[in-house]
Amino acid sequence: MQQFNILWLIPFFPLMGAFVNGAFGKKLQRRFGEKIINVIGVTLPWLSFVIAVFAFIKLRGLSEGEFLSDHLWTWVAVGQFHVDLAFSMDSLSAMMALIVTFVGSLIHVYSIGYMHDDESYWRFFSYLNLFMFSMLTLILADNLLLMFVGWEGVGLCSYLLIGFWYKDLNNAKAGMKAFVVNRIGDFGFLIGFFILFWGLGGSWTANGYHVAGTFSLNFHELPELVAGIGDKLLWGVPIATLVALFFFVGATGKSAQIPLYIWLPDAMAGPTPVSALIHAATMVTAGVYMIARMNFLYILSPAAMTVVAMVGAATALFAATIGCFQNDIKKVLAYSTVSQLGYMFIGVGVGAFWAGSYHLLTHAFFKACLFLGAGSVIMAMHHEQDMRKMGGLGKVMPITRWTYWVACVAISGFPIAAGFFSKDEILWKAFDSGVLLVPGWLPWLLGFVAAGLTSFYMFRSYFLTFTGDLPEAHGHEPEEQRPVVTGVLVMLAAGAVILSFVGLPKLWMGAEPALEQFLAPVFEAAEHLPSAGHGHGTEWIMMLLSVGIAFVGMGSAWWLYRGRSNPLPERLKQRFAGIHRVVYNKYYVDEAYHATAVRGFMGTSRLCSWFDVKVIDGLVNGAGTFTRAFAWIDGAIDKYLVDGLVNLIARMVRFCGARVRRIQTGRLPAYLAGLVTGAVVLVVLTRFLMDLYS
Amino acid sequence: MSNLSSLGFIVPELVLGGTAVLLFLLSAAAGRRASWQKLVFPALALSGLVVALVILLLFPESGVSGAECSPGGCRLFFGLLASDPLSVFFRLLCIAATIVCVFMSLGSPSLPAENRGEYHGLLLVLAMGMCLLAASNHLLMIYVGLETVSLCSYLLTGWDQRKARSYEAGLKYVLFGGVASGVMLFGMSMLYGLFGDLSLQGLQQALSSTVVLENPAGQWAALVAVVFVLAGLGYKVAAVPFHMWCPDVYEGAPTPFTALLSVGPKAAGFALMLRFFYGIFLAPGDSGNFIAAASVIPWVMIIGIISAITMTIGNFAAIVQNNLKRLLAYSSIAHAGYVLMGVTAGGQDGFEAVSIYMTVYLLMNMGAFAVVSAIDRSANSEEIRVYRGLGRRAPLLGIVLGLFLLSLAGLPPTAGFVGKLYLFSALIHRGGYWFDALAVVGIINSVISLYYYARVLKAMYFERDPGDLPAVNQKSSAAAVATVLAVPTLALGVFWQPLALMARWSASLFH
Amino acid sequence: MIQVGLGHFLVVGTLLFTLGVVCVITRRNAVAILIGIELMLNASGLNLIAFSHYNNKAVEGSVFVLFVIVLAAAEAAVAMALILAIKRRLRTIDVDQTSSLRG
Amino acid sequence: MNLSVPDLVFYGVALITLVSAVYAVFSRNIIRAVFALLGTFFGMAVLYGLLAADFVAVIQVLIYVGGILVLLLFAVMLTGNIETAQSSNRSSGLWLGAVAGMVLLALLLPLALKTPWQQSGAGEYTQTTASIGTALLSSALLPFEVISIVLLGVIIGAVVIARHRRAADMEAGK
Amino acid sequence: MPESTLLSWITFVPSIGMGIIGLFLILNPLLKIGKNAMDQLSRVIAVSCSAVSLVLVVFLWLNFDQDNTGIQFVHHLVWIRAFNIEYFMGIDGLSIILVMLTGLVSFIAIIASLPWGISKDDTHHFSRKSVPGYMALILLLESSMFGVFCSLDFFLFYVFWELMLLPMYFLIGIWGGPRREYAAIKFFLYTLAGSVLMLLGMIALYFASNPTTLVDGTPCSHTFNLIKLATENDFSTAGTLLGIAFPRIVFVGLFIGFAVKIPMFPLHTWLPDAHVEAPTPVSVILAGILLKMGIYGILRINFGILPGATVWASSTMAMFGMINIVYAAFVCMAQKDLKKLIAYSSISHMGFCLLAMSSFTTQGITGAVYQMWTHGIISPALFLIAGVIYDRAHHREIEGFGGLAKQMPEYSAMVGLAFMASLGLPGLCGFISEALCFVGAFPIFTALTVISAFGVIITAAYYLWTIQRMFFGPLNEKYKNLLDMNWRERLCLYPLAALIVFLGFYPMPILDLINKTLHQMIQPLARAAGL
Repeated sequence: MQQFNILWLIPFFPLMGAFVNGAFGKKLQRRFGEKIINVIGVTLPWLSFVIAVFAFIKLRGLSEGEFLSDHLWTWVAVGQFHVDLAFSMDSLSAMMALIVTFVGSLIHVYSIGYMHDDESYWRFFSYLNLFMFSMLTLILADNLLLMFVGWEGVGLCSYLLIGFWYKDLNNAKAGMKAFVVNRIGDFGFLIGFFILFWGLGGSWTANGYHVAGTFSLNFHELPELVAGIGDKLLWGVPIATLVALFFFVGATGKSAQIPLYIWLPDAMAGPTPVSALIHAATMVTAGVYMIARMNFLYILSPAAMTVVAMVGAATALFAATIGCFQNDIKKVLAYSTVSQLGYMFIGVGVGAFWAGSYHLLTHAFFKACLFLGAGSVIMAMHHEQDMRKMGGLGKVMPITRWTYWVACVAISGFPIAAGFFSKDEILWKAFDSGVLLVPGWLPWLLGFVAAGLTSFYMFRSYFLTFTGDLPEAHGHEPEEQRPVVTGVLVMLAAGAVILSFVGLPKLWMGAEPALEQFLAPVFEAAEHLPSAGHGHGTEWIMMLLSVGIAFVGMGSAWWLYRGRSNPLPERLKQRFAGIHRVVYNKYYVDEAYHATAVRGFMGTSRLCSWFDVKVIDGLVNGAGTFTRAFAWIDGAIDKYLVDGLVNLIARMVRFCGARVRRIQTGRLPAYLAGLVTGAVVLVVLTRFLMDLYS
Repeated sequence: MSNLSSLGFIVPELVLGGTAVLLFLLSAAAGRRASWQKLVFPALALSGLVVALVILLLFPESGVSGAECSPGGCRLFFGLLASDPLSVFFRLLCIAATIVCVFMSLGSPSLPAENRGEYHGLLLVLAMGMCLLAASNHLLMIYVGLETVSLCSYLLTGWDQRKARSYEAGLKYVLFGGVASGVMLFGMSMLYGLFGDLSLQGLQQALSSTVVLENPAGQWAALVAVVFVLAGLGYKVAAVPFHMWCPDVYEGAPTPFTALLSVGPKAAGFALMLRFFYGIFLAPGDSGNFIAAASVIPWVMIIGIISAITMTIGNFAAIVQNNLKRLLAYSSIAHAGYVLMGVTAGGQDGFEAVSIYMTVYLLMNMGAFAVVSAIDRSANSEEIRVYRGLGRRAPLLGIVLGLFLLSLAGLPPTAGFVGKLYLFSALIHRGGYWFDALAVVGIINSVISLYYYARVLKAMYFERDPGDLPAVNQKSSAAAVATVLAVPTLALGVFWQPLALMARWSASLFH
Repeated sequence: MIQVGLGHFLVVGTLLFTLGVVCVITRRNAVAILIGIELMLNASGLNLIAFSHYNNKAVEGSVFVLFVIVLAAAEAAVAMALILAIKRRLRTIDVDQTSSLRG
Repeated sequence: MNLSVPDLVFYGVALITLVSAVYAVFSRNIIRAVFALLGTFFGMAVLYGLLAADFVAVIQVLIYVGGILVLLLFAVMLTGNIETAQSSNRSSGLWLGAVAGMVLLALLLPLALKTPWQQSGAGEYTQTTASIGTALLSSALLPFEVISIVLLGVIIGAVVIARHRRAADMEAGK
Repeated sequence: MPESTLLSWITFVPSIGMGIIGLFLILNPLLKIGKNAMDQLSRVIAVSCSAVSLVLVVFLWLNFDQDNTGIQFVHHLVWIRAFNIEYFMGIDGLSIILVMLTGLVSFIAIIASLPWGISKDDTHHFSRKSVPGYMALILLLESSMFGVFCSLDFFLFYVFWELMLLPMYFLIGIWGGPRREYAAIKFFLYTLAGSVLMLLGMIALYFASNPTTLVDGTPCSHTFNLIKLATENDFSTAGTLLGIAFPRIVFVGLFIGFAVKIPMFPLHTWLPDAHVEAPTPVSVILAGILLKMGIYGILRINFGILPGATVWASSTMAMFGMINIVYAAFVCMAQKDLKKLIAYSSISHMGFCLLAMSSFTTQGITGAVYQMWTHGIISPALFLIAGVIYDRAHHREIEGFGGLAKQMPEYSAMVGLAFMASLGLPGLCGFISEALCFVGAFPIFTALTVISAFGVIITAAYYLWTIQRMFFGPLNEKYKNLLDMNWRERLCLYPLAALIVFLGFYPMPILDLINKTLHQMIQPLARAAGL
């Protein structure tokens, strides 16, 4: 472990930016205009990129398995529960940090153009910086709890940014949806966290929990501790599996996998740079990163790995099918993101952690590129997002067009761009894996089909947007965007191509890909996973197959949508109207959720509050119980059910009081009768009790 | 002890009686509307009371020292009276209560301006009667004492000539009292027949030796006799089911006298109750155990039941009252129930508890009635609605009444809480299922009671001043009395060590 | 030889007492109630005297009864005064109608 | 069975006492009730006599007949005419009274007969006046003195209340 | 134990202030001070007195030895010898943070009671209504709260505990909202019903305690001294009461007494009413401090004196804690009144304490205590926030607003921060305590903890939904000229906000204060529980 005392600056710079812009941005913007906001909001992320690069170089200089660490202070220390506020950087987090700082900073730059003339420009950059801070905390945290800070922080920021234009209530709702769904995931994360913590330091037996062992949450102590977690059980399930699955719940929430993916498409309500940064490049990959980070845990539990891989594969295919039928360009990209994330989960699920991470890396570039391209298109179309109303933009905005094309090529998996190598590595590893409880070809098949669909819908969007003739009825002609925008597009597109070289397969080069070597120390626990042992021949065939399916997809898109002239799609739509409607409406999943979860949830809450007012207060209200019975009959519940202890007194006691008072008639003979009978009754009663208790 | 040698112990009573006679003579001599009466008679009565009080305070030990005294105390007048710490303590209480009443009576419109001499004379006779009652140790003396107290009370209840309800109250009181004493007398006669003795000591010896109680009829007879006697005592302390005179009489009687009535005779009654039951049933010696007869005549159980019923009925009835005076009447019934808890618990703790509770009860209850009287003088009504906005209109009276009510409800740091603390402690220390259960009943009741006390607080502070209410004179004698009583009510709540010591001494009979 | 014994007198006393009680419970006229009270007192007195006589307690009972009688007289006087007063006020001594104090 | 004279006297007198008491209790007419009481009181006096309490017997006659009874009569006369007296004798609640009476009898009568009362032979018939006098000046001195004061106070108080007439009438007048 | 009168000063300085105000009121006929001058005067007195207390508290904090697990700053005299009652003030790590909290929150509450920024014509506003009485009562309240946390003699504790009812009753009843009388009496009756049970329990403990000596060495048959009750007595052998094992019945009695204050389901229904009707500063104190007394009492007395019974009852307590969390959270969803929502969220958050402390793990109990502290600074912020909007819009119907974020950005940001803190967002202090609570409770009550953790989702849902309904969407035209926060409100809110953030990242200053004491405290419990 190597001290590196400026590591904390990486998250700190954006935090400072967020604070300054957030606290004073409004006045600053009013005084000095957007320039000053840029100076703060855009420069600082670049600064942390610079630091990240330094750190990266320093890290390369270190020997195998070493990592950088920066301990700030003891955060929480209660008994065995000791957590430091400390950052550390190993190869995995270095990669992530570089992605986030670089792509993030680029998108900041892009935003200068995109958010131009927005009245709360300052707020946007403050949020964006805050997001950078949270994301970097998530990445650089050296323990689970601190990671969770970033984990929820990014959720908060995505909430804020999705609802950035809160005047439209739908945006706000989308933001809330995102946060709550994420919270469900976080719930899983927390539970996994608890089980892991106590599972390490002790064990549950028939007669309670017993401490035996050492507690830790530090990523660099966990591997060997977890390895020793052995066959401890909780609720009759191996702890490793339990933890792995709960963490995966968290991952599905954050990374939009089935069943929690529903928030991501709605999240497109946010400004496009946000979609690019948060909902494509970085935040949504946090789940993948977390599982990669916890690889030593997952390899202990084939069951968990199977679940991860299969959920990933299913999501990949499922989202891809939806993507084929969307007309909103951002929706297409959104579902493609979900689908691509599915690939990453296949990767980490089958134990190819480096491949998953590699796809994460490449995806960050080409998907950011796609989103930003879409963004520039949307700007050109004056915030029109429906592809059916586009077309022919290729002529007027060449840069956007070609960058978009490159990105499409990359994502569809043509051997010239990074996307191919990452995706193909994943598919091959899936096919070849021997750890799953299901045959490896199953996830492969799903992924394979999804790959075809991917290239189909990506090129569909490309053709619909850029080919054909310009539609009429525009205020003025759409034109190419400012260089801050196009420049960013170019850099990202370039990245999407260049990054191939860190992942050229062993099959070609004969040596492990550079990235794999770089990440090896992090994944050493996963090195010796069993494989199905297929030969190189098979691998070649697989590679060709996936190239082929990519061509099929692109070809069909070309055939159907090139120049927007082919009437076939419409006819097909008529022909298979039923299927189309179902898929177009995303299989009605949202509606299903609303009908079940949301409805039930609100119902419960209403029930509880009714219970609170009527029953608890009502029960205290002694007479209430009876009156309620009647009240139900004549349907005037509220008339009778007043809440409160006061009404207990007022009802029950006043009732008795009135009775007692009635005795006091004011008529003396009654009193005298009372006196005498009272005496006699006392005698008899006493005698009775005596016999009773003797 | 012979009559002559006994005289020394009852100097206070002699002073009271003498002053009373003097008052009667003077008022007979004085012209009916002579203006000087207004001051002279109260002054005279007051001096008599104060002298009596001082004598008691100066020579409290005169009860327990002296040649022919057992460690427990002295039997005076051939055993008619007992002079012991218990009697001394309660005689002090009774005289103090009367003093407060005399002060409250100054200028009270509910008392006719004339006949002040007779009024104060009767008050003094009443005081004397209460003292004797508290000390009486013999069925004859008990009867005479009770009648003395009752007769004076009947007259003073009917003293307010403005309101017919005063006469009505008096009439009800006299007839009810007559029946009650008749029943008690019958019970006494049966006791006499069963055990052939009239003095408590004689009864106790007879009870512990006699064979009468082995016969079922004898058991029944003894039970009936005890319950009938209890009827007389219960009527004095207004315990259910002998309480029904209480609300009407309290409401009808002139407020200053109601204040006295709600405290003095009660105190005497409780003293008598303690003396009667523990005098009869407590085995000789310091063992603190009861004699075998107590198992045949389960008076502890009887009183426990009465206590529970009394506090419950008192509170429930008080909830629905709209007249503060009547509300206080019912609350005083409830408080009788609380004190009966102490009687039930018995022993050192029980006696201490009763003594302490009656003391604080004197302060807070008479204080509350003093405020009622003060308001009555201006508003000429005791309805709760004339108390609306009192906190603003008469801050002093408002705060003082609030204090008394909270004390009656038993909230710290007021004297009332101390009283309750001792009562519950006595029960719990006594232990045993039924005693704990009784304590729980008491606890519940004290919560319920808060509700109606809080109603008054609400009227005073939360409700707006309707504006049509007459201004309150905060300088009336009653207001002064209330203010003065408020001080110890609070002080004793914060530091009651002296009171505790006195109470312990008063219970020393049962060391 | 006299056969009449303690029991006989007690029976008379008991009957008188009961009559008194019935009287005070049933009669509405204040004076009548007073009559009932007197009966009860007399019954008790008879008991006392009987007991002290058959228990050979010279005059104990007699003395007690003397006080009872005297106090009964005093009580009757007080009652009379109040009855007169209330009669003047309410024009009735029917205790059913003198019930303004209630509740 | 041979009844001695005292027995006959007892039974006779007891009968008179009870009958007149019953009449006093249940009579519709308050005046008659009061007069009936005369019989009871005299009967009581005789019974006292039979119990060797001659002094008490005399006092009974003096105070009850001469005092209380007269008071009662005055009261009845002063408090209006016979009608009100009659009308004020409704027997509503009689059933309650009956029940109470029955219960009370059922409770007390057996006791009166079955209970083993303390009996150490009847005392002999002597002049009690002297010994009562001694008692009143020795063992019963205190109550004796006390009730003297009480009586004083009570009489005065009663007079005062009775004297309220003027003020009362002034109010009642309007 | 070195003697020190510091605690007595802290406790009684406010009541001295009350005395001064009262003195002025009594002497006013002579002094002839005008109404406004009188109001100003009493405000000045109140602020300065509670400021003095606050300063003394800081001094206390600086001189507190956090490595000493014993009682510190002891002030120990014999009070009522006849009943073996002592005047025994002292603090340990458990009480000091609550004393600090009391000082801080009371001060803020008094600042929040100033009319500064309330328009002159708003004469019905509580800050203008019979001010001297208000200030006197709030000072009395502060005194009694300090007293509860400082007193180590059960009787003294009980007196302070009850003393607190009165000012609260009047503050709600006189200065409260439309249904104030109802709310006040409800609060009064519930709390009294609880505390009388406590009284019985106290007496029972007293008479079951062993003979010992008073502070001046005189022997006494029984004792109220909480420390001695805990250390020198074992009640597990004390026979039965009402047919139930002594420690258990006493535990239940005391527990119910405290549970009303927490408040624990189903004894909680007084809280929403009290909060809705109470004026803002009173809500602040009620939520910030009064609710803590329940937990404090259970920890100090039930846990300390009756470990056996505590273990016996632990799972039930945990169950109720879980119900509190989830149930109250659900109820929150359905609330329409902002203040009522916050009130229910308080109930939910106190559930964390209940759940966590009944696990007897170090983390659990520490979490519970730290949760008291965090909730003690978050909930005042929340209620202040509710007050801010109520002062402007004169209603709190969540549905009635909308789009306020545009109109009152600073306020919205503050609300956001407070809500996020309350829903346990990492990086804010709420998270630390909740995490500790869950971590501590988990190994013992796995299932319950999982269910409770589910409540966190609901919490997020209702807070976000509230934000959305109040602040997002188009601005409600009615409110297009609402003003943003004024300086009084900033003065109250910013310190709390700063604390919320600071303690989120650096909670150790507080944790260090309590760690040692609590670790000491749970030893007997852990032993009894066989952990």
